[in-house]
Amino acid sequence: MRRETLLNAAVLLGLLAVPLWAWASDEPFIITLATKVVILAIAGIGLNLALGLGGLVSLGHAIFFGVGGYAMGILASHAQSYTPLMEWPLLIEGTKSMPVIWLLAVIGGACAALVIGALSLRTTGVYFIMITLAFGQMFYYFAISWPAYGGEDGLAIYVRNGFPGLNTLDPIQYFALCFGVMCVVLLFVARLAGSAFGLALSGARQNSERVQAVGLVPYRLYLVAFTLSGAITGLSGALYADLNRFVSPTMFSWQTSGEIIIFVILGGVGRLFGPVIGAALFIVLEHLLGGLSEFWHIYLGALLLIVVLFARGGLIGLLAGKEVAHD
Amino acid sequence: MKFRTFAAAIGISATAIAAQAEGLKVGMITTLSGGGAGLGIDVRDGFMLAVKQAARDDIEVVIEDDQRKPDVAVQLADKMIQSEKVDVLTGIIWSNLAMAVIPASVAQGKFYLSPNAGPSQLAGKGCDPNYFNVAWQNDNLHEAAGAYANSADLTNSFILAPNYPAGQDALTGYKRLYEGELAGEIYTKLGQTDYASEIAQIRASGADSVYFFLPGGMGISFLKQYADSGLDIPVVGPAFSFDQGILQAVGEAALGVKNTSQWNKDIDNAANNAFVASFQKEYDRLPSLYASQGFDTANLLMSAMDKADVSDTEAFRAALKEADFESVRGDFAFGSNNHPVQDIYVREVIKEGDVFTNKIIGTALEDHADAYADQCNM
Amino acid sequence: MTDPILDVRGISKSFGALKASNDVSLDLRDGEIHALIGPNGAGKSTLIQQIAGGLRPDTGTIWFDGVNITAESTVARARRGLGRTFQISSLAMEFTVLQNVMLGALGRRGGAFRFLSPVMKDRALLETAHAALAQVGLEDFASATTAELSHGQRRQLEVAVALTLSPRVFLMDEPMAGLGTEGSHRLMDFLGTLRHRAPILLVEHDMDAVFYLADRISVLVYGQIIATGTADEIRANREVRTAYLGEEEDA
Amino acid sequence: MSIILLIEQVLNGLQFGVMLFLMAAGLTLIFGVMGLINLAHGSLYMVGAFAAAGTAAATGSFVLALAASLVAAATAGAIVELTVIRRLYDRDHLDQVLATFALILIFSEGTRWIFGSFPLFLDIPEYLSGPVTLPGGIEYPLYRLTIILIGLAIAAGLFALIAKTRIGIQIRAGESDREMIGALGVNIARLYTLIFALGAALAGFAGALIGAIQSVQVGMGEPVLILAFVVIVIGGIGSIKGALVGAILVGLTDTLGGFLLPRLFATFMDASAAMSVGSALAAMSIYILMAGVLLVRPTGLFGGQ
Repeated sequence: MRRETLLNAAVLLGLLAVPLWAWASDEPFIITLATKVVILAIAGIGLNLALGLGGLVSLGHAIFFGVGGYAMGILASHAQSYTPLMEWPLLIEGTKSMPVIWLLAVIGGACAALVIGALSLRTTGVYFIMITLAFGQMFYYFAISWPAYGGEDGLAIYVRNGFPGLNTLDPIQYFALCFGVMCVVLLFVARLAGSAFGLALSGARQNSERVQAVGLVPYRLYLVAFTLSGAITGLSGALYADLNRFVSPTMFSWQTSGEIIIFVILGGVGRLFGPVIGAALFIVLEHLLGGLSEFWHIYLGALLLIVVLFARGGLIGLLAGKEVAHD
Repeated sequence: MKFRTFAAAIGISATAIAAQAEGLKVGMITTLSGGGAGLGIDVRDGFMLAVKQAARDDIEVVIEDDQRKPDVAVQLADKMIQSEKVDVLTGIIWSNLAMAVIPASVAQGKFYLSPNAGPSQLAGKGCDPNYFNVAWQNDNLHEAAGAYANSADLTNSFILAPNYPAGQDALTGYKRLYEGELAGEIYTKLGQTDYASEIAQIRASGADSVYFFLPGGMGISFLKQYADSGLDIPVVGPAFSFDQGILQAVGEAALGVKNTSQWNKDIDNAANNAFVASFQKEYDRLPSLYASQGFDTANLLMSAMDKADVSDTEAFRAALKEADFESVRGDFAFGSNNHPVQDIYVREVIKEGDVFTNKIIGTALEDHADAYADQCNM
Repeated sequence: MTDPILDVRGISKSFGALKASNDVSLDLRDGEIHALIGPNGAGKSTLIQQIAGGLRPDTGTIWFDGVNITAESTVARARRGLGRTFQISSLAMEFTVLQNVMLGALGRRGGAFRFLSPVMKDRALLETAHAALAQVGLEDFASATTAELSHGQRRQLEVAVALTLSPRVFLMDEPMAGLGTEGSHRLMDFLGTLRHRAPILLVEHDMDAVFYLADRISVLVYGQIIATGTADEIRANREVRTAYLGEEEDA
Repeated sequence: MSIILLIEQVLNGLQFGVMLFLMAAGLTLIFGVMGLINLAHGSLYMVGAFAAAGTAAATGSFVLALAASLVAAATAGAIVELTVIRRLYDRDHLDQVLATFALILIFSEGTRWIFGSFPLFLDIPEYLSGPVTLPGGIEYPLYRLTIILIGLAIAAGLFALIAKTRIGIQIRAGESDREMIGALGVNIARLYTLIFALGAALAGFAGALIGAIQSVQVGMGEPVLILAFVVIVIGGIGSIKGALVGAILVGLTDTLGGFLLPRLFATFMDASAAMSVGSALAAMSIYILMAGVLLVRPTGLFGGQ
């Protein structure tokens, strides 16, 4: 077995073991933190599909995170107040069922990514980074000043939404649910990376001219990747909103986009488990450094700088060595 | 797992904490880093000053920084409740963070004492017996400004606030008691720093007064630019833009501006005189509105601890509701919805030596409660 | 005589005042190697780009197998069977050799929108890919990373990728560039046999290779074709000698 | 709505645009010559404002404060270039974005550590305060008028620098062909440090000028930074002319959008709703403008291919 595979297995086991230990020793907050790691990891896995595999540096992934969050917030708030979402042309009720919310979050994230991607992918390089940032700002300002769903105050949902057969209010059960979702997403992305689509997308990232010369259209590959990426990040947004039982426009902010990129980089770009390790590292740092000093952002910045300048493969790169081309 | 405890930092020895068995544990979630950290630091310092002065060994305070992010605040609340097992939560500065944290916390049977934010939802339909607001309902200072405008014969106000819920509430609050006409009403972009366009519109509107709610840096920018525009229409604002923490940054531009506040350092009572002196001695700066609110919150809490044990929820709640403590703002009582009934003053910005500060010039509203109490069923 | 498979008719392309292509016509027939030579800056790259689809001519038409493809994109031309190799190796460097060839096979199949089945276990694609590698003699390097290949091997790989597309025409932009003598000779032998699979339009600086391989040669100077003919005809052409070969010798 | 009010708003838009240009010019130069995206440019703006506020408090002189902002920002820029930025030139954009994002964190919290969490004071000098009356009876603040003039003068200076001087030739050469300037015998490393320091000085100067009418506080740079990026993307990255046109366009769109949109909506909606919808749309207007420009011209108005 390769070192990276071993490392990945160790990460998964660790991510399971910590909350189980916390559960046994009655430290529910540790479970909450672990759940946060898992959910942010899903967001990162979504971004990594576009960024790592497709080379699309999107500074607008907070959009899809927020769209997923608001899908949850809007549906659940209507269910909470027993008012229908829409009465005409057809009656749509709110819901507190996670599967339905997830479905809508995925569809919402995908649709937003499809439209934004279709427009943004006409540009490349810095322009692409900036246009995705601009779309993010549009969503952010819209969410702040749109009074129907709380504006800047956001929306609070008093009770976590339900999943058939589980008590989602119990931290360990909600953790297990999110962990399960993450595994499914990981499996999906792993299959995707090894598929015909994955090969073509990765080829397009490395050399778009080459891909065109064999008769494939990079734009379409990128667009599909961006859409799938948005769908996954949308799903994570819904989970995150349910973790906090709260959504707000900060989910749309450009800092959120920046943080999702940071997870991916800290862990290792293009590595399947990069975002998982990155998210775990970020949360641990936030709590360790946050405990050391009010000015912990300085240390975070310094660490990020060191990783970017000197450890280009991220943590996985350090631990598992250079990426091996896989057949 | 405990990441940090500030108890040690304020001089209570670790052994004292270990010794107390029946004590009370407070979780303070407030903004200590990033934008707006000044407010959280003041609340924390005011609160801890009261705790230190009381020198009691049955109170432990855990402080965490929410970075002004609602999702972080929610997670910290989870941590406080689940891991730290605190009895009382406090500290939140911003309304949007309060809305994210308070309903869920009181639903889990914890007490919440608000040292700053007072969103209208929690004063009305969303009120809760375990939620006490020690500062004000958000509309209060704006209502007072409206009342002041009436008494000062201002009849044509131009009003502006950022386009977000607290801003919309602010203008609604002003209009609630204000009886004159509106020369204009503008919602600006949240975080906007240039108000040239708005000032031009004020100039063109023929208003006889300006009321603005622009917290933090927005207010500083507005006031400096307004002063430079040559407009001499009187400006009125809530205390937030004229508080000790930011007044020095506004400088001359604020001089003479009227603002409404439920507290000022020159309120003459024993508690306040002692507070102002001891705060200056401890931290080497003048206390702010936020520091006074933090100080009152701690004293309210400790007054209830003297009467009841927190494990007896009913009794502790009743003890809190009595508000039997020496408030630095003088008379203080809770209304039916656990929000303050208090006097709100009009202050004027003056210069004392090199320092810009406020002095009280009148009372805008006496024993003022809030407009949402009727909607609260409890 | 059969109709030419690739037929460039009177194309012109200007950048501002510079006429990079000036009424250029040339064709390519089955079974031949047609070399395009010319001094630096004569407009060879511009011409190749117009044929491949990267640039659009201002006037004139390009015909492929009897169809006017002047307005078609690079991708569409590739699908028709225009197999291109690049002047500077244009491969996915992080991929293995096999993956690069698989990419070509994927293009040949048309459409990469299969999301879940592992592509590297697709028998049909693997067969095409391995066959192409075998033809260029790279089968032993299938699992090597592309970045590790030597210059000459990358050239071979370029050709292999082009082969997976079963092209009707090869468009080769300086395949000998950067190869040593031995590598050049090996590639020359290979190209000599390749012309029977599909004709080659060859842009090349290496005159030995050109005169050894080409059935016909066209000479491009200042955007214009000044002569087309067999190697002997070109050698004998006075205009070419003065305008091009002479210059080359001076330089 | 009177014509005078409209003219005043156009002046406001112009003043805002000119300020954005000072930020954007440095960004676009740095990108054009070195190919670097510098998110930390906003931090240099902040450094300039803090240096000016500190100097003004110590000496009471506004001119000295402005000089201090130039020196401090240029120094900070040069230090950052020498220690961090030069390792990023041959990296991809992603690395640049992250490393300079890290610099923002370090700069912001570092400044807060040194100066505290409360805003600092910096005011307009006596001789520039108050309004002047322009032809047509428009009362306009003298300071803002001064900013417009200073900004335009700097713009003219920059154009002259690039068109006429030796450094300008090197900069232009660097934009078209990085290897060529090496071949010309120019010390590239020194040229890069110089350009970076120049961009930093412009940003710091803008910070000081604006600090006098806004609040000098930690985090003041980021909103301006995002706007400056919008500007250079609209104008075409690398083009000084594009930066100027883009800056004026963004300044006018933002100011006039916030002013006119609510009025536009008020013609067919009730006043309060129009205010809220109009200002929401106004907040998004420049981003809509940018997306629109990029859709029509994917490399901006004056960007090369």
